[in-house]
Amino acid sequence: MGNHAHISMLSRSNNVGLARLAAASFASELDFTLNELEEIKVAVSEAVTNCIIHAYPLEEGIIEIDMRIEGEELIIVVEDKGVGIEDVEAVLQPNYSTKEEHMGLGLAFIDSFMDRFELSSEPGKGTIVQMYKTPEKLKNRKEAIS
Amino acid sequence: MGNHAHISMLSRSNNVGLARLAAASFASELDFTLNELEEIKVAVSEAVTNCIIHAYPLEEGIIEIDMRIEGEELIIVVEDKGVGIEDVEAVLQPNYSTKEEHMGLGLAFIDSFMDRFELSSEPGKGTIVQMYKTPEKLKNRKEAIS
Amino acid sequence: MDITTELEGNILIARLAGELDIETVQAFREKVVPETERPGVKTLILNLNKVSFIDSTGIGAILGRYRFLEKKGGKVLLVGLKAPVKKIIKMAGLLEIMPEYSSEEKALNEIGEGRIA
Amino acid sequence: MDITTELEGNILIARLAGELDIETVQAFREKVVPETERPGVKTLILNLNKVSFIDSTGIGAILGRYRFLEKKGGKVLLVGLKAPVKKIIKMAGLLEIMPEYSSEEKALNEIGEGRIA
Ligand SMILES: Nc1ncnc2c1ncn2[C@@H]1O[C@H](COP(=O)(O)OP(=O)(O)O)[C@@H](O)[C@H]1O
Ligand SMILES: Nc1ncnc2c1ncn2[C@@H]1O[C@H](COP(=O)(O)OP(=O)(O)O)[C@@H](O)[C@H]1O
Repeated sequence: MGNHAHISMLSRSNNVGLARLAAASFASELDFTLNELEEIKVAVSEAVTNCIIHAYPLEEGIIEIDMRIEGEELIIVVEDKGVGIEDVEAVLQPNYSTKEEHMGLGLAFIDSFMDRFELSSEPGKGTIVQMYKTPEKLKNRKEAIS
Repeated sequence: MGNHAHISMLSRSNNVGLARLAAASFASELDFTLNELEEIKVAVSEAVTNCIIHAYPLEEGIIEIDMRIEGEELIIVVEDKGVGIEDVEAVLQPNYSTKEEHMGLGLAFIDSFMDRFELSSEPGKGTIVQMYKTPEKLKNRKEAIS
Repeated sequence: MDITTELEGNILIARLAGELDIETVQAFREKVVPETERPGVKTLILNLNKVSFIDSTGIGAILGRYRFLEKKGGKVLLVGLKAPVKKIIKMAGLLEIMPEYSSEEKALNEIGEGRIA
Repeated sequence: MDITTELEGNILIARLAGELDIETVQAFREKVVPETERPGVKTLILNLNKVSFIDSTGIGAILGRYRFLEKKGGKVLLVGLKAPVKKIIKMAGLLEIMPEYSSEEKALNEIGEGRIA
Protein backbone atom coordinates (compact mmCIF):
# COMPACT_ATOMS: atom_id res chain seq x y z
CA MET A 1 0.00 0.00 0.00
CA GLY A 2 1.28 3.46 -0.87
CA ASN A 3 2.11 6.11 1.66
CA HIS A 4 -0.55 8.56 2.84
CA ALA A 5 -0.52 11.77 4.85
CA HIS A 6 -3.15 14.42 5.34
CA ILE A 7 -2.89 17.99 6.61
CA SER A 8 -5.77 20.19 7.77
CA MET A 9 -4.87 23.75 8.56
CA LEU A 10 -6.24 27.24 8.90
CA SER A 11 -6.12 29.41 5.77
CA ARG A 12 -3.34 31.64 7.06
CA SER A 13 -0.46 33.02 5.06
CA ASN A 14 2.05 31.66 7.51
CA ASN A 15 0.87 28.08 6.94
CA VAL A 16 1.80 28.03 3.25
CA GLY A 17 5.43 27.24 4.03
CA LEU A 18 4.39 24.29 6.17
CA ALA A 19 2.26 22.85 3.36
CA ARG A 20 5.04 23.27 0.82
CA LEU A 21 7.72 21.71 3.03
CA ALA A 22 5.49 18.82 4.02
CA ALA A 23 4.65 18.12 0.38
CA ALA A 24 8.31 18.14 -0.68
CA SER A 25 9.24 15.90 2.24
CA PHE A 26 6.41 13.49 1.42
CA ALA A 27 7.27 13.48 -2.29
CA SER A 28 10.94 12.73 -1.62
CA GLU A 29 10.05 9.07 -1.11
CA LEU A 30 9.75 8.84 -4.89
CA ASP A 31 12.75 9.31 -7.15
CA PHE A 32 12.13 12.99 -7.90
CA THR A 33 15.07 15.27 -8.72
CA LEU A 34 15.65 18.37 -6.57
CA ASN A 35 14.34 20.33 -9.53
CA GLU A 36 11.09 18.34 -9.55
CA LEU A 37 10.72 18.74 -5.78
CA GLU A 38 10.97 22.51 -6.30
CA GLU A 39 8.23 22.28 -8.91
CA ILE A 40 6.01 20.40 -6.47
CA LYS A 41 6.66 23.10 -3.87
CA VAL A 42 5.55 25.81 -6.27
CA ALA A 43 2.40 23.92 -7.29
CA VAL A 44 1.36 23.32 -3.66
CA SER A 45 2.19 26.90 -2.76
CA GLU A 46 -0.09 28.16 -5.56
CA ALA A 47 -2.99 25.88 -4.69
CA VAL A 48 -2.84 26.77 -1.00
CA THR A 49 -2.37 30.48 -1.68
CA ASN A 50 -5.50 30.40 -3.87
CA CYS A 51 -7.47 28.98 -0.93
CA ILE A 52 -6.27 31.83 1.29
CA ILE A 53 -6.89 34.62 -1.21
CA HIS A 54 -9.84 33.42 -3.26
CA ALA A 55 -11.68 30.70 -1.34
CA TYR A 56 -11.71 32.43 2.04
CA PRO A 57 -11.36 36.14 1.21
CA LEU A 58 -13.15 37.43 4.30
CA GLU A 59 -12.75 34.93 7.07
CA GLU A 60 -10.43 32.05 7.84
CA GLY A 61 -11.42 28.58 6.78
CA ILE A 62 -9.91 25.12 6.72
CA ILE A 63 -7.61 23.91 3.95
CA GLU A 64 -7.29 20.14 3.49
CA ILE A 65 -4.17 18.77 1.82
CA ASP A 66 -4.22 15.08 1.01
CA MET A 67 -1.00 13.44 -0.13
CA ARG A 68 -0.72 9.93 -1.51
CA ILE A 69 1.72 7.77 -3.33
CA GLU A 70 0.10 5.27 -5.66
CA GLY A 71 2.64 3.10 -7.39
CA GLU A 72 5.20 5.62 -8.59
CA GLU A 73 2.77 8.51 -8.76
CA LEU A 74 2.43 11.38 -6.32
CA ILE A 75 -1.14 12.62 -5.88
CA ILE A 76 -1.77 15.83 -3.98
CA VAL A 77 -5.31 17.11 -3.46
CA VAL A 78 -5.90 20.59 -2.06
CA GLU A 79 -9.47 21.23 -0.99
CA ASP A 80 -11.34 24.14 0.54
CA LYS A 81 -14.95 24.78 1.60
CA GLY A 82 -14.80 28.36 0.43
CA VAL A 83 -16.64 30.53 -2.11
CA GLY A 84 -16.07 28.20 -5.07
CA ILE A 85 -15.67 29.12 -8.73
CA GLU A 86 -18.51 30.27 -10.99
CA ASP A 87 -16.84 29.54 -14.29
CA VAL A 88 -14.16 26.85 -14.08
CA GLU A 89 -13.41 27.03 -17.82
CA ALA A 90 -12.70 30.74 -17.57
CA VAL A 91 -10.28 30.58 -14.65
CA LEU A 92 -8.26 27.91 -16.46
CA GLN A 93 -7.30 30.46 -19.12
CA PRO A 94 -3.75 31.74 -18.61
CA ASN A 95 -3.50 35.23 -17.15
CA TYR A 96 -7.12 35.11 -16.07
CA SER A 97 -7.81 36.41 -12.60
CA THR A 98 -10.98 37.57 -10.90
CA LYS A 99 -8.89 39.89 -8.72
CA GLU A 100 -7.61 43.00 -10.41
CA GLU A 101 -4.16 43.11 -8.81
CA HIS A 102 -3.55 39.41 -9.49
CA MET A 103 -2.00 37.94 -12.59
CA GLY A 104 -3.62 34.58 -13.06
CA LEU A 105 -0.28 32.78 -12.95
CA GLY A 106 -1.08 30.34 -10.15
CA LEU A 107 -3.06 27.72 -12.07
CA ALA A 108 -0.69 28.12 -15.03
CA PHE A 109 2.25 27.20 -12.77
CA ILE A 110 0.37 24.19 -11.44
CA ASP A 111 -0.37 23.16 -15.01
CA SER A 112 3.29 23.50 -16.04
CA PHE A 113 4.84 21.84 -13.02
CA MET A 114 2.57 18.85 -12.48
CA ASP A 115 1.96 16.08 -15.02
CA ARG A 116 -1.73 16.85 -14.88
CA PHE A 117 -4.23 18.56 -12.64
CA GLU A 118 -7.99 18.70 -12.27
CA LEU A 119 -9.98 21.60 -10.93
CA SER A 120 -13.49 21.03 -9.68
CA SER A 121 -15.62 23.53 -7.87
CA GLU A 122 -19.14 24.38 -6.83
CA PRO A 123 -20.04 28.00 -6.07
CA GLY A 124 -20.75 28.43 -2.37
CA LYS A 125 -19.46 24.91 -1.60
CA GLY A 126 -15.75 24.97 -2.30
CA THR A 127 -12.98 23.92 -4.65
CA ILE A 128 -10.82 20.84 -5.18
CA VAL A 129 -7.48 20.85 -6.99
CA GLN A 130 -6.08 17.40 -7.77
CA MET A 131 -2.46 17.25 -8.89
CA TYR A 132 -0.48 14.28 -10.23
CA LYS A 133 3.23 13.83 -10.85
CA THR A 134 5.55 10.91 -11.63
CA PRO A 135 9.35 11.25 -11.52
CA GLU A 136 10.85 12.00 -14.95
CA LYS A 137 13.61 9.43 -14.34
CA LEU A 138 10.99 6.75 -14.09
CA LYS A 139 9.16 7.83 -17.21
CA ASN A 140 12.43 7.70 -19.14
CA ARG A 141 13.20 4.25 -17.74
CA LYS A 142 9.79 2.98 -18.79
CA GLU A 143 10.23 4.40 -22.28
CA ALA A 144 13.65 2.79 -22.55
CA ILE A 145 12.16 -0.59 -21.67
CA SER A 146 9.18 -0.39 -24.03
CA MET B 1 -7.63 32.88 17.66
CA GLY B 2 -4.36 31.00 17.60
CA ASN B 3 -3.09 29.08 14.64
CA HIS B 4 -3.99 25.41 14.19
CA ALA B 5 -2.80 22.62 11.93
CA HIS B 6 -3.29 18.88 12.07
CA ILE B 7 -1.45 16.05 10.37
CA SER B 8 -2.64 12.44 10.04
CA MET B 9 -0.16 10.06 8.55
CA LEU B 10 0.80 6.42 8.30
CA SER B 11 3.29 5.13 10.90
CA ARG B 12 6.16 4.84 8.44
CA SER B 13 9.77 5.71 9.11
CA ASN B 14 9.91 7.99 6.12
CA ASN B 15 7.13 10.20 7.50
CA VAL B 16 9.09 11.24 10.60
CA GLY B 17 10.97 13.94 8.69
CA LEU B 18 7.69 15.40 7.42
CA ALA B 19 6.32 15.64 10.96
CA ARG B 20 9.47 17.25 12.27
CA LEU B 21 9.71 19.80 9.46
CA ALA B 22 6.03 20.67 9.68
CA ALA B 23 6.29 21.18 13.44
CA ALA B 24 9.33 23.45 13.13
CA SER B 25 7.64 25.43 10.36
CA PHE B 26 4.46 25.77 12.41
CA ALA B 27 6.40 26.75 15.55
CA SER B 28 8.37 29.45 13.73
CA GLU B 29 5.36 31.77 14.00
CA LEU B 30 6.37 32.23 17.65
CA ASP B 31 9.62 33.92 18.61
CA PHE B 32 11.62 30.71 19.08
CA THR B 33 15.39 30.74 18.51
CA LEU B 34 16.88 28.35 15.94
CA ASN B 35 18.14 26.37 18.90
CA GLU B 36 14.63 26.04 20.33
CA LEU B 37 13.26 25.04 16.91
CA GLU B 38 15.86 22.26 16.84
CA GLU B 39 14.67 21.12 20.27
CA ILE B 40 11.08 21.02 19.02
CA LYS B 41 12.22 18.93 16.06
CA VAL B 42 13.88 16.40 18.34
CA ALA B 43 10.85 16.17 20.64
CA VAL B 44 8.45 15.60 17.72
CA SER B 45 10.85 13.12 16.16
CA GLU B 46 10.95 11.10 19.40
CA ALA B 47 7.19 11.11 19.91
CA VAL B 48 6.52 10.04 16.32
CA THR B 49 9.30 7.43 16.34
CA ASN B 50 7.76 5.92 19.48
CA CYS B 51 4.45 5.52 17.64
CA ILE B 52 6.22 3.71 14.81
CA ILE B 53 8.32 1.41 17.01
CA HIS B 54 6.19 0.87 20.10
CA ALA B 55 2.57 1.72 19.30
CA TYR B 56 2.37 -0.11 15.98
CA PRO B 57 5.11 -2.76 16.17
CA LEU B 58 3.48 -5.22 13.78
CA GLU B 59 1.31 -3.33 11.38
CA GLU B 60 1.00 0.24 10.19
CA GLY B 61 -1.40 2.55 11.95
CA ILE B 62 -2.33 6.21 11.89
CA ILE B 63 -0.40 8.86 13.80
CA GLU B 64 -2.22 12.11 14.56
CA ILE B 65 -0.20 15.26 15.18
CA ASP B 66 -2.13 18.26 16.40
CA MET B 67 -0.37 21.61 16.50
CA ARG B 68 -1.76 24.74 18.11
CA ILE B 69 -0.62 28.14 19.20
CA GLU B 70 -2.43 29.46 22.21
CA GLY B 71 -1.28 32.90 23.21
CA GLU B 72 2.49 32.56 23.10
CA GLU B 73 2.52 28.84 23.76
CA LEU B 74 3.09 26.05 21.27
CA ILE B 75 1.09 22.89 21.98
CA ILE B 76 1.87 19.73 20.05
CA VAL B 77 -0.12 16.56 20.67
CA VAL B 78 1.00 13.25 19.16
CA GLU B 79 -1.58 10.51 19.34
CA ASP B 80 -1.75 6.90 18.25
CA LYS B 81 -4.35 4.12 18.47
CA GLY B 82 -1.69 1.50 19.08
CA VAL B 83 -0.84 -0.99 21.80
CA GLY B 84 -0.76 1.54 24.64
CA ILE B 85 1.39 1.50 27.77
CA GLU B 86 0.80 -0.84 30.73
CA ASP B 87 2.76 1.16 33.29
CA VAL B 88 3.03 4.85 32.46
CA GLU B 89 5.02 5.62 35.64
CA ALA B 90 7.65 3.04 34.69
CA VAL B 91 8.25 4.25 31.14
CA LEU B 92 8.77 7.79 32.43
CA GLN B 93 11.93 6.65 34.26
CA PRO B 94 15.07 7.68 32.35
CA ASN B 95 16.81 4.86 30.48
CA TYR B 96 13.70 2.70 30.78
CA SER B 97 12.77 0.81 27.66
CA THR B 98 10.55 -2.17 27.06
CA LYS B 99 12.65 -3.05 24.01
CA GLU B 100 16.02 -4.56 24.74
CA GLU B 101 18.01 -2.82 22.03
CA HIS B 102 16.51 0.58 22.89
CA MET B 103 17.87 3.04 25.40
CA GLY B 104 14.87 4.83 26.83
CA LEU B 105 16.18 8.22 25.76
CA GLY B 106 13.16 9.35 23.75
CA LEU B 107 10.85 10.49 26.54
CA ALA B 108 13.86 11.95 28.41
CA PHE B 109 14.64 14.14 25.38
CA ILE B 110 11.01 15.25 25.17
CA ASP B 111 11.15 16.08 28.87
CA SER B 112 14.35 18.11 28.48
CA PHE B 113 13.42 19.97 25.34
CA MET B 114 9.83 20.94 26.00
CA ASP B 115 8.65 23.10 28.92
CA ARG B 116 6.39 20.29 30.02
CA PHE B 117 4.77 17.16 28.62
CA GLU B 118 2.02 14.79 29.59
CA LEU B 119 1.83 11.13 28.70
CA SER B 120 -1.50 9.34 28.88
CA SER B 121 -2.21 5.86 27.65
CA GLU B 122 -4.61 2.99 27.83
CA PRO B 123 -3.39 -0.52 27.00
CA GLY B 124 -4.96 -1.72 23.78
CA LYS B 125 -6.40 1.73 23.05
CA GLY B 126 -3.42 3.97 22.36
CA THR B 127 -1.21 6.73 23.67
CA ILE B 128 -1.29 10.54 23.77
CA VAL B 129 1.78 12.72 24.26
CA GLN B 130 1.02 16.39 24.89
CA MET B 131 3.96 18.79 24.66
CA TYR B 132 4.11 22.49 25.55
CA LYS B 133 6.74 25.12 24.88
CA THR B 134 6.95 28.92 25.13
CA PRO B 135 9.87 30.88 23.63
CA GLU B 136 12.62 31.63 26.19
CA LYS B 137 12.88 35.21 24.94
CA LEU B 138 9.32 35.77 25.97
CA LYS B 139 9.74 34.20 29.38
CA ASN B 140 12.72 36.49 30.00
CA ARG B 141 10.74 39.51 28.86
CA LYS B 142 7.89 38.63 31.20
CA GLU B 143 10.29 38.20 34.10
CA ALA B 144 11.92 41.53 33.32
CA ILE B 145 8.53 43.24 33.46
CA SER B 146 7.36 41.63 36.68
CA MET C 1 12.34 36.83 4.80
CA ASP C 2 15.22 39.16 5.60
CA ILE C 3 15.29 42.39 3.62
CA THR C 4 17.87 45.17 3.61
CA THR C 5 17.79 48.26 1.40
CA GLU C 6 20.44 50.79 0.42
CA LEU C 7 20.11 54.03 -1.52
CA GLU C 8 22.91 54.91 -3.95
CA GLY C 9 21.84 58.29 -5.28
CA ASN C 10 18.63 57.60 -7.17
CA ILE C 11 19.23 53.87 -7.26
CA LEU C 12 17.59 51.66 -4.67
CA ILE C 13 19.28 48.33 -3.93
CA ALA C 14 17.09 45.79 -2.12
CA ARG C 15 18.61 42.53 -0.91
CA LEU C 16 16.17 39.74 -0.12
CA ALA C 17 16.94 36.49 1.71
CA GLY C 18 14.61 33.55 2.26
CA GLU C 19 11.35 32.55 0.58
CA LEU C 20 9.19 35.12 -1.20
CA ASP C 21 5.57 34.00 -0.92
CA ILE C 22 2.22 35.19 0.40
CA GLU C 23 3.57 35.16 3.96
CA THR C 24 6.76 37.08 3.37
CA VAL C 25 5.48 39.44 0.67
CA GLN C 26 4.22 41.49 3.58
CA ALA C 27 7.83 42.32 4.51
CA PHE C 28 8.46 43.30 0.87
CA ARG C 29 5.50 45.66 1.00
CA GLU C 30 6.70 47.22 4.21
CA LYS C 31 10.40 47.51 3.48
CA VAL C 32 10.85 47.79 -0.28
CA VAL C 33 7.69 49.47 -1.57
CA PRO C 34 7.98 52.72 0.50
CA GLU C 35 11.64 53.07 -0.49
CA THR C 36 10.76 52.92 -4.19
CA GLU C 37 8.22 55.68 -3.54
CA ARG C 38 10.83 58.15 -2.34
CA PRO C 39 11.02 61.14 -4.67
CA GLY C 40 13.81 60.76 -7.20
CA VAL C 41 14.12 56.98 -6.99
CA LYS C 42 13.82 55.55 -10.51
CA THR C 43 15.89 52.38 -10.52
CA LEU C 44 15.49 49.30 -8.36
CA ILE C 45 18.24 46.69 -8.19
CA LEU C 46 16.70 43.58 -6.70
CA ASN C 47 19.33 41.21 -5.33
CA LEU C 48 17.69 37.77 -5.07
CA ASN C 49 20.95 35.92 -4.54
CA LYS C 50 19.72 34.55 -1.20
CA VAL C 51 16.14 33.87 -2.26
CA SER C 52 15.58 30.11 -2.37
CA PHE C 53 11.90 30.09 -3.32
CA ILE C 54 9.47 32.30 -5.18
CA ASP C 55 5.90 31.75 -6.35
CA SER C 56 3.30 33.80 -8.21
CA THR C 57 2.77 36.06 -5.20
CA GLY C 58 6.45 37.00 -5.27
CA ILE C 59 6.27 37.53 -9.04
CA GLY C 60 3.29 39.84 -8.48
CA ALA C 61 5.24 41.92 -5.97
CA ILE C 62 8.20 42.38 -8.32
CA LEU C 63 5.95 43.17 -11.25
CA GLY C 64 4.14 45.74 -9.11
CA ARG C 65 7.42 47.60 -8.54
CA TYR C 66 8.26 47.36 -12.24
CA ARG C 67 4.96 48.93 -13.24
CA PHE C 68 5.31 51.67 -10.66
CA LEU C 69 8.87 52.61 -11.63
CA GLU C 70 8.19 52.32 -15.35
CA LYS C 71 5.63 55.12 -15.04
CA LYS C 72 8.39 57.31 -13.60
CA GLY C 73 10.62 56.31 -16.53
CA GLY C 74 12.58 53.88 -14.34
CA LYS C 75 13.55 50.22 -14.35
CA VAL C 76 13.97 47.08 -12.28
CA LEU C 77 17.26 45.14 -12.55
CA LEU C 78 17.54 41.59 -11.23
CA VAL C 79 20.69 40.25 -9.62
CA GLY C 80 21.83 36.77 -8.59
CA LEU C 81 18.94 34.51 -9.63
CA LYS C 82 19.31 30.95 -8.36
CA ALA C 83 18.16 28.21 -10.77
CA PRO C 84 14.70 27.47 -9.26
CA VAL C 85 13.93 31.17 -8.80
CA LYS C 86 15.14 32.00 -12.29
CA LYS C 87 12.89 29.34 -13.78
CA ILE C 88 9.78 30.90 -12.23
CA ILE C 89 10.82 34.45 -13.10
CA LYS C 90 11.48 33.39 -16.68
CA MET C 91 8.21 31.50 -17.03
CA ALA C 92 6.36 34.56 -15.81
CA GLY C 93 7.98 36.58 -18.60
CA LEU C 94 9.87 38.90 -16.27
CA LEU C 95 13.22 38.38 -17.99
CA GLU C 96 11.73 39.95 -21.12
CA ILE C 97 11.26 43.25 -19.32
CA MET C 98 13.95 43.19 -16.61
CA PRO C 99 17.65 42.66 -17.34
CA GLU C 100 19.51 40.16 -15.18
CA TYR C 101 23.06 40.46 -13.82
CA SER C 102 25.32 38.15 -11.91
CA SER C 103 26.35 40.84 -9.39
CA GLU C 104 25.26 44.22 -8.05
CA GLU C 105 28.49 45.71 -9.40
CA LYS C 106 27.66 44.62 -12.93
CA ALA C 107 24.16 46.03 -12.64
CA LEU C 108 25.52 49.33 -11.26
CA ASN C 109 28.09 49.49 -14.08
CA GLU C 110 25.40 49.13 -16.71
CA ILE C 111 23.45 51.98 -15.18
CA GLY C 112 26.60 54.08 -14.80
CA GLU C 113 27.44 53.62 -18.46
CA GLY C 114 24.00 54.91 -19.28
CA ARG C 115 22.86 51.80 -21.11
CA ILE C 116 19.93 51.74 -18.71
CA ALA C 117 18.43 54.76 -17.02
CA MET D 1 21.39 10.27 4.35
CA ASP D 2 24.56 10.05 2.28
CA ILE D 3 27.23 7.76 3.69
CA THR D 4 30.74 7.08 2.45
CA THR D 5 33.30 4.84 4.14
CA GLU D 6 37.07 4.51 3.82
CA LEU D 7 39.46 1.98 5.34
CA GLU D 8 42.86 3.24 6.49
CA GLY D 9 44.55 0.08 7.70
CA ASN D 10 42.50 -1.04 10.67
CA ILE D 11 40.76 2.30 10.99
CA LEU D 12 37.34 2.77 9.43
CA ILE D 13 36.34 6.31 8.56
CA ALA D 14 32.60 6.82 7.98
CA ARG D 15 31.33 10.17 6.70
CA LEU D 16 27.64 10.84 7.17
CA ALA D 17 25.62 13.66 5.60
CA GLY D 18 21.98 14.55 6.28
CA GLU D 19 19.64 13.64 9.11
CA LEU D 20 20.23 10.53 11.21
CA ASP D 21 16.84 9.25 12.38
CA ILE D 22 14.65 6.15 12.21
CA GLU D 23 14.34 6.54 8.43
CA THR D 24 18.00 6.96 7.61
CA VAL D 25 19.44 4.66 10.28
CA GLN D 26 18.71 1.92 7.78
CA ALA D 27 21.48 3.28 5.55
CA PHE D 28 23.82 3.33 8.56
CA ARG D 29 23.03 -0.33 9.21
CA GLU D 30 23.66 -1.25 5.60
CA LYS D 31 26.79 0.80 4.94
CA VAL D 32 28.62 1.30 8.24
CA VAL D 33 27.78 -1.75 10.34
CA PRO D 34 29.18 -4.42 7.93
CA GLU D 35 32.39 -2.40 7.51
CA THR D 36 32.99 -2.36 11.27
CA GLU D 37 32.54 -6.13 11.23
CA ARG D 38 35.48 -6.71 8.88
CA PRO D 39 38.21 -8.68 10.60
CA GLY D 40 40.88 -6.40 12.03
CA VAL D 41 38.80 -3.23 12.18
CA LYS D 42 38.97 -1.85 15.71
CA THR D 43 38.62 1.90 15.38
CA LEU D 44 35.74 3.85 13.88
CA ILE D 45 36.13 7.53 13.08
CA LEU D 46 32.64 8.91 12.62
CA ASN D 47 32.65 12.19 10.71
CA LEU D 48 29.33 13.93 11.47
CA ASN D 49 30.39 17.27 10.03
CA LYS D 50 27.52 17.22 7.54
CA VAL D 51 24.89 15.79 9.87
CA SER D 52 22.29 18.45 10.63
CA PHE D 53 19.96 16.39 12.83
CA ILE D 54 20.17 13.43 15.14
CA ASP D 55 17.68 11.91 17.57
CA SER D 56 17.69 8.96 19.98
CA THR D 57 17.57 6.47 17.10
CA GLY D 58 20.81 7.90 15.74
CA ILE D 59 22.34 7.83 19.23
CA GLY D 60 21.36 4.17 19.49
CA ALA D 61 23.10 3.35 16.22
CA ILE D 62 26.34 5.04 17.28
CA LEU D 63 26.24 3.42 20.72
CA GLY D 64 25.70 0.05 19.06
CA ARG D 65 28.96 0.43 17.13
CA TYR D 66 30.75 1.59 20.30
CA ARG D 67 29.65 -1.51 22.21
CA PHE D 68 30.61 -3.79 19.35
CA LEU D 69 34.08 -2.31 18.87
CA GLU D 70 34.74 -2.01 22.61
CA LYS D 71 34.42 -5.80 22.88
CA LYS D 72 37.18 -6.07 20.28
CA GLY D 73 39.25 -3.62 22.34
CA GLY D 74 38.46 -0.80 19.92
CA LYS D 75 37.01 2.69 20.03
CA VAL D 76 34.73 5.20 18.32
CA LEU D 77 36.05 8.71 17.66
CA LEU D 78 33.67 11.54 16.76
CA VAL D 79 34.58 14.30 14.31
CA GLY D 80 32.98 17.63 13.40
CA LEU D 81 29.92 17.82 15.62
CA LYS D 82 27.62 20.73 14.75
CA ALA D 83 26.05 22.51 17.73
CA PRO D 84 22.55 20.88 17.65
CA VAL D 85 24.02 17.42 17.05
CA LYS D 86 26.64 17.90 19.76
CA LYS D 87 23.96 18.86 22.27
CA ILE D 88 22.08 15.59 21.74
CA ILE D 89 25.24 13.50 21.75
CA LYS D 90 26.37 15.17 24.96
CA MET D 91 23.01 14.77 26.68
CA ALA D 92 23.06 11.09 25.83
CA GLY D 93 26.42 10.78 27.61
CA LEU D 94 28.32 9.77 24.48
CA LEU D 95 31.05 12.38 24.96
CA GLU D 96 32.03 10.64 28.19
CA ILE D 97 32.99 7.50 26.29
CA MET D 98 33.94 8.79 22.83
CA PRO D 99 36.56 11.51 22.26
CA GLU D 100 35.66 14.34 19.90
CA TYR D 101 37.92 16.03 17.35
CA SER D 102 37.53 18.99 15.05
CA SER D 103 38.95 17.15 12.02
CA GLU D 104 39.69 13.65 10.75
CA GLU D 105 43.39 14.54 10.70
CA LYS D 106 43.40 15.32 14.39
CA ALA D 107 41.58 12.10 15.18
CA LEU D 108 44.04 10.11 13.03
CA ASN D 109 47.00 11.85 14.71
CA GLU D 110 45.78 10.86 18.15
CA ILE D 111 45.50 7.26 17.06
CA GLY D 112 48.89 7.42 15.36
CA GLU D 113 50.51 8.71 18.51
CA GLY D 114 49.09 5.77 20.32
CA ARG D 115 47.08 7.74 22.83
CA ILE D 116 44.08 5.79 21.65
CA ALA D 117 44.18 2.31 20.24
N1 LIG E 1 -9.50 27.76 -4.29
C1 LIG E 1 -10.15 28.67 -5.05
N2 LIG E 1 -11.35 29.17 -4.65
C2 LIG E 1 -11.99 30.08 -5.39
N3 LIG E 1 -11.51 30.58 -6.55
C3 LIG E 1 -10.34 30.13 -7.00
C4 LIG E 1 -9.58 29.16 -6.28
N4 LIG E 1 -8.46 28.91 -6.98
C5 LIG E 1 -8.50 29.68 -8.07
N5 LIG E 1 -9.63 30.42 -8.11
C6 LIG E 1 -10.05 31.34 -9.18
O1 LIG E 1 -9.21 31.13 -10.31
C7 LIG E 1 -8.63 32.35 -10.73
C8 LIG E 1 -7.28 32.08 -11.33
O2 LIG E 1 -6.40 31.56 -10.33
P1 LIG E 1 -4.82 31.68 -10.53
O3 LIG E 1 -4.46 31.15 -11.87
O4 LIG E 1 -4.16 31.05 -9.36
O5 LIG E 1 -4.51 33.25 -10.55
P2 LIG E 1 -4.66 34.37 -9.42
O6 LIG E 1 -4.57 33.71 -8.09
O7 LIG E 1 -3.51 35.29 -9.72
O8 LIG E 1 -5.97 35.04 -9.64
C9 LIG E 1 -8.62 33.21 -9.50
O9 LIG E 1 -8.58 34.58 -9.82
C10 LIG E 1 -9.90 32.81 -8.81
O10 LIG E 1 -11.00 33.49 -9.36
N1 LIG F 1 3.45 5.69 21.63
C1 LIG F 1 3.80 4.66 22.45
N2 LIG F 1 3.08 3.52 22.46
C2 LIG F 1 3.43 2.49 23.27
N3 LIG F 1 4.48 2.52 24.12
C3 LIG F 1 5.23 3.64 24.16
C4 LIG F 1 4.94 4.75 23.34
N4 LIG F 1 5.85 5.72 23.61
C5 LIG F 1 6.67 5.22 24.54
N5 LIG F 1 6.31 3.97 24.89
C6 LIG F 1 6.93 3.10 25.92
O1 LIG F 1 7.81 3.90 26.69
C7 LIG F 1 9.11 3.32 26.73
C8 LIG F 1 10.14 4.43 26.83
O2 LIG F 1 10.12 5.24 25.66
P1 LIG F 1 11.40 6.09 25.26
O3 LIG F 1 11.82 6.90 26.44
O4 LIG F 1 11.07 6.86 24.04
O5 LIG F 1 12.55 5.03 24.99
P2 LIG F 1 12.72 3.91 23.85
O6 LIG F 1 11.92 4.33 22.66
O7 LIG F 1 14.17 3.90 23.59
O8 LIG F 1 12.23 2.62 24.45
C9 LIG F 1 9.20 2.50 25.46
O9 LIG F 1 10.14 1.47 25.58
C10 LIG F 1 7.76 1.97 25.33
O10 LIG F 1 7.57 0.85 26.15
